[in-house]
Amino acid sequence: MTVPQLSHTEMAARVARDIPDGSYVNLGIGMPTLVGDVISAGKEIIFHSENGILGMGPAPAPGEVDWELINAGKSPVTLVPGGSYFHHTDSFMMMRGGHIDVTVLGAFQVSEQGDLANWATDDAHLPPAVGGAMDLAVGAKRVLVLMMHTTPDGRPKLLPECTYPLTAAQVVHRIYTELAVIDVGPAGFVVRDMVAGLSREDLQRRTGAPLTFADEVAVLVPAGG
Amino acid sequence: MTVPQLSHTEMAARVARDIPDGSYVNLGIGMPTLVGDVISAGKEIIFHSENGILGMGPAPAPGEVDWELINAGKSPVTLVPGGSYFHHTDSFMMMRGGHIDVTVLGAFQVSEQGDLANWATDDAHLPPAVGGAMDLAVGAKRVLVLMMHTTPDGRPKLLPECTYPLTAAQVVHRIYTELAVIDVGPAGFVVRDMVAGLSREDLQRRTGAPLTFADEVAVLVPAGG
Amino acid sequence: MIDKRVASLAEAVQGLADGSTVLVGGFGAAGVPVELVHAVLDQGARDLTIVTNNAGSGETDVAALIREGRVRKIICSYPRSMGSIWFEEFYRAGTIELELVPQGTLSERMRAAGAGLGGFFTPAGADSLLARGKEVRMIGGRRHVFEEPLGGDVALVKALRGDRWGNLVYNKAARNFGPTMATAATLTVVQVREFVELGDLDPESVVTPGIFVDRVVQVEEEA
Amino acid sequence: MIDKRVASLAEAVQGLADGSTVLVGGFGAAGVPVELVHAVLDQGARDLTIVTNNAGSGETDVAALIREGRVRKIICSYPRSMGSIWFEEFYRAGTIELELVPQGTLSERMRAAGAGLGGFFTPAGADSLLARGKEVRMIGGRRHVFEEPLGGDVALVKALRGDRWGNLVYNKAARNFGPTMATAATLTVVQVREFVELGDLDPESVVTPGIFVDRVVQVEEEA
Repeated sequence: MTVPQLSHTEMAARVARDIPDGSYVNLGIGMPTLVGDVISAGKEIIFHSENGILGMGPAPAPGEVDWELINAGKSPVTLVPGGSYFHHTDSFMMMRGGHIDVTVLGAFQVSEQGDLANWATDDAHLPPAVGGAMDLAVGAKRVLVLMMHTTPDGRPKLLPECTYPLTAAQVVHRIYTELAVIDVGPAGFVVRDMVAGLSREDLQRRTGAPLTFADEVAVLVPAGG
Repeated sequence: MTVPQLSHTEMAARVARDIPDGSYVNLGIGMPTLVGDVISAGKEIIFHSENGILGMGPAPAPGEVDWELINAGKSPVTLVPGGSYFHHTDSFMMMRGGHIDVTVLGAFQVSEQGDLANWATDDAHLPPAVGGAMDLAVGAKRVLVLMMHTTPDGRPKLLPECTYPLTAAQVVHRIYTELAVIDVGPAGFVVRDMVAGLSREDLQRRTGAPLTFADEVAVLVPAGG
Repeated sequence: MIDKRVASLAEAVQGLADGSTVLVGGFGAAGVPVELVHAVLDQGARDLTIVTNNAGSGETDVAALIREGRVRKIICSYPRSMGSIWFEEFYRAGTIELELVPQGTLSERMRAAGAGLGGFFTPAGADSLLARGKEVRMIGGRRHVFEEPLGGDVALVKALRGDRWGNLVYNKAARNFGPTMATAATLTVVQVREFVELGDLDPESVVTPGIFVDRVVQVEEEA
Repeated sequence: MIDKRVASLAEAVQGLADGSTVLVGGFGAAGVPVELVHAVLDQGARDLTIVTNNAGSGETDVAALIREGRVRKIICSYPRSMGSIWFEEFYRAGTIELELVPQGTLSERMRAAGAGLGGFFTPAGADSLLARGKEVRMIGGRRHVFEEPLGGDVALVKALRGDRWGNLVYNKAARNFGPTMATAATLTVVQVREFVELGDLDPESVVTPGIFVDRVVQVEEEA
């Protein structure tokens, strides 16, 4: 069954709407990077990159690439006026020390307590790798997760407990998927937005833990729908 | 009885002789500051100041004082070419982290184990004050003490145990006084230099712990003698 | 749009609550945000804990706060500066509390707060009276004392130049505690000699990135 | 007279002993001291422990050291870089040991070594498998894990410009781990693109003061 769903860009735009003007923001590798491209023109957002950049700008024009100015995903970026460079230890002071207002991270699983699993699966074939996720997850003032609602083979990623190794416990504030926007609160998962044409039962079926619904659930309308 | 003795400048010059070319040196407040003035012209020594200066130069000419360029004793200084400024936390990384080759400190007392007491006496009238002495004492590669051999009223400052509160235990390598140069080793105080005209018994009488003497004790000749 | 510049010293210290912990930059006279401290004097907050290297001098800055009975406790490494009178007077009278901290530990404890760390072991002071009542542990054959992070409600910092994002550069040895204190407080307030346009500061040479700064006020000084 | 400049890459890595711990700067390809790592390859030291963020890529730098069987253990946060082959191959064969450390903890542990601290408590990773076997403590209502200092026998760092005292400035995001690694090793070796005269670097903008540097070698690069 095909369900209505947001595109990756629409998902990123929905995240971007929740980022207040003037925020210091760190975007994780992968889909979260898209959020940087869809910030509304009226907002001044300062992007942080773990490798020592504050005021990171968009990708450079072809031919103007400097491989000593890259983001956490190792892609070339630029610096905006007012930006600055610093070393890794100072950069992680910002991340772990509560100075980043918002981080947007990908995830394998999120539990209804806000536990985050986004660094290791149970695949023993790959060597483990962690990067900066653990520092960001414990340190950012607000941790937003941007991910697909289920795994490619349809298993739920929102769960009563994470089965994959934890990145950090009780840190996620809000989850954005192609189907819904879900808060993580004392009472577990609370749906705030849902994609048009999806029933509450459909959404629950794709979710591994019980959902409650906000008094007014906003409707997300995909461009295609 | 008047005993032959070195002047403060001669004491400082004796310390300076022991500082190798190319050393990074931190001079404590008071008499140790004199060492900076008597380094031989052939040596390039880099002076560190706890308040964030490396490559500290001599006092400025009158009229060229910048009160935002001062040393640990709050006196105006200058910066030599190749010098740099940094913040306090980085400055104390240098001190505590073993990056300073030599520190020259004043002291109230030194024990034969190399314990240093240089921050508090038993005078309860004054509020206590510690500054950067504890970080320097534990962190510098070589801790030299420059002080008078006894208190103004003749009590010994070189002791079996310090009676004043410790700055740090087992840190002092060598002591320079107006009467002698004394190493602190596994066997306690070992006299390396003595001022001309002073007998070993005279020196021992002014010292609170047993002295041993190096195979060849060098003679210190005061300008006045 | 981000604009951390405020128009007056009064606005810069607005909202400072009684009982706050205030980090005050400076070493000797260099880097002391004198005008900001005097603005706190005017603002009226009481029962303050002041974290600073020295305890002020003469009748200005932290000494004036002490004189006016506004300081409950001082956390510092060296309260007896040249020309310091008021700290000594209140200390002898038993009306001010003193927590003495080795200078490197003072700076490192503030850094730990700014860096989100839960504390650290240092050899500095581990053999001394200042380790009394604290956890001491042998590490690598040497005594270390456990020191806790030390954050502030407010940091008052003096810098040379700043822009509307709060990026800062300092002047010479007036830098001292400023960059660390800026990271360690909930509200970081900075007085600068000069406002500059965004982009005027070299990105390689910014000392305090604006992320650590909340308010910037210009206080001109004679050169 | 102090002159830390050396004339060749071979001289820069001279004396590196078998079994050494080597800190290697860089994040992705930015700031990796490729020529110094290749000089270690030529120099011949074996049984190395390499501390670095990634595990090299393709056939160059740390990947080449691994390929040649010279690396006993790697301490890093993210060994699986794009284009990394050799680490994976040796890891699957069980012929290289991996100590995985969260990136901020990796950097902070090296800083602790450089700063003469005995270790610290961090919340990063405290809820994770990476805290297994380590001391965990509740601080301020939150789990923290105790992390030990991580120093090196040698640090290999890449900078932009350096002078004969070893003062350094870096280029953009190639700064990354360099300044911290420089503080954390017994012998710090730096490759710079350009030697400059003493006094040419602005004292307000020196990133690594020369006190942390032992040898500097010039490796020119195309712009």
